[in-house]
Amino acid sequence: MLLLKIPMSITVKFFASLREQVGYNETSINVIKPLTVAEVWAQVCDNAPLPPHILMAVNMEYVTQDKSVQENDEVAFFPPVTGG
Amino acid sequence: MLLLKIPMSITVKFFASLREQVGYNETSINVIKPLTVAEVWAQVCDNAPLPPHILMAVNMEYVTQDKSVQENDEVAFFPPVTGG
Amino acid sequence: MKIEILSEKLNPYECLQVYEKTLIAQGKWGAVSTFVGTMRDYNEGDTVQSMFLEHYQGMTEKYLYTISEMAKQRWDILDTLIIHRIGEVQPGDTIVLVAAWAGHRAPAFEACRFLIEELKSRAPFWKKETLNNGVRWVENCSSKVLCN
Amino acid sequence: MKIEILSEKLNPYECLQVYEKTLIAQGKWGAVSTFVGTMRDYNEGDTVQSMFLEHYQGMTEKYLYTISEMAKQRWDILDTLIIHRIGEVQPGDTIVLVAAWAGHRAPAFEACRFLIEELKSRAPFWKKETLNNGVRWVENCSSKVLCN
Repeated sequence: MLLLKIPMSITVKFFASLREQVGYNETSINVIKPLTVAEVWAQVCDNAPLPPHILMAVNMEYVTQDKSVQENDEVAFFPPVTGG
Repeated sequence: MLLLKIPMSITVKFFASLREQVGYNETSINVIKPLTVAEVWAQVCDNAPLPPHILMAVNMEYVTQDKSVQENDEVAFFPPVTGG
Repeated sequence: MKIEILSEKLNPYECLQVYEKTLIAQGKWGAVSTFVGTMRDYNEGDTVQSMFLEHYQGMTEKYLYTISEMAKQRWDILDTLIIHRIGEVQPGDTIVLVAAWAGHRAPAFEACRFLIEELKSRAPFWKKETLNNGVRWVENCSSKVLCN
Repeated sequence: MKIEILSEKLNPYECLQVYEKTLIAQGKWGAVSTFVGTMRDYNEGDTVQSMFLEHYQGMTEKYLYTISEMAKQRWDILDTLIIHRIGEVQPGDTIVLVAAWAGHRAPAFEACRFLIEELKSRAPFWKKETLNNGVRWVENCSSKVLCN
């Protein structure tokens, strides 16, 4: 039996020094199977390793790199925060 | 040989509920020998015992009841403080 | 460093604005911790209509200077401010304002907390409350606990 | 409870005055602990001319609401306020204001300290400093210590 795979759209955001390193603040990717946050990073950043202190969020909640990402999710990567 | 005893003047102050109980806020006593703070209390208050939680100061510094009082000292008695 | 005993209404936020302008260390502090104590309209289960604040003039100022100096010696702070009301106060009125300026937040918080704790436990102020059915002197719970 | 992200100059003491007037619990609180974070003109030994504050719109507000709710659950407090600057700031400018209102001083102090510690460690804001000879992103010392 043939499975028709409908691609899922995922938004990926970068902030602060990471945004400057990546060169843009937002992109969108289409994937045909669920990915973890680490796999989203790898796909967007040409398989570069995850920077050591990087923080990750899915739909504006902190997550770890093994969190799985769903259709229409917003994934964000950013350096340690320095507010206040 | 006869010693001429010159009386020392001591100011005694009361505050808050203690002032109301004693009935006045300030008095002056003359004594011919050095007294402790407890003895000042006894002399001014007709030998009544020191109330249990009373605070004492000499020249605006906290002291204990065995502190000795000198000429022109200001002795104060007051209840536990309730500022702030 | 400033210590003030005030017999008029105290607006803590105006006092802070005015005092900050006089600080010479503009741009040097990164953290200010402040505490404002306000008169509640209730105490120990009773409605309080108003309150009278008595103090020991001279000793109060001396004691507040002493604890301000202690705070400056103990923590890396730039300045402190203490203002305390005396006389008749109404519910909602500010009773006390304490502030500590520092380069960083930890010494600011700790010095501010130290000042209000020392003020509450030892500065010679006394509160007399007017209730619906009479007056009473406020008692210091902690002194009861410590001494009984 | 109020959370605000502000791109204009922030006067913390005016904000406190205005906000206190809106509190329904007039006469009910006895204690307010506030913290004001201000931009210093130096950092890590260098003179700082100005600073740019970036944030993650949406996530920042969500996170600040979460910690405000946590504070209300953990301490006996009446209300909280957090205002944080974004955009271009100059030395002496207020970066953050945090306040907690309570019946008594201990929960007010503890909730205020909790809010600023949580904000500093997890709220998605980033500072970029303009020095005399270039720009640099501020690094979080505690994350270096924790992660290295």
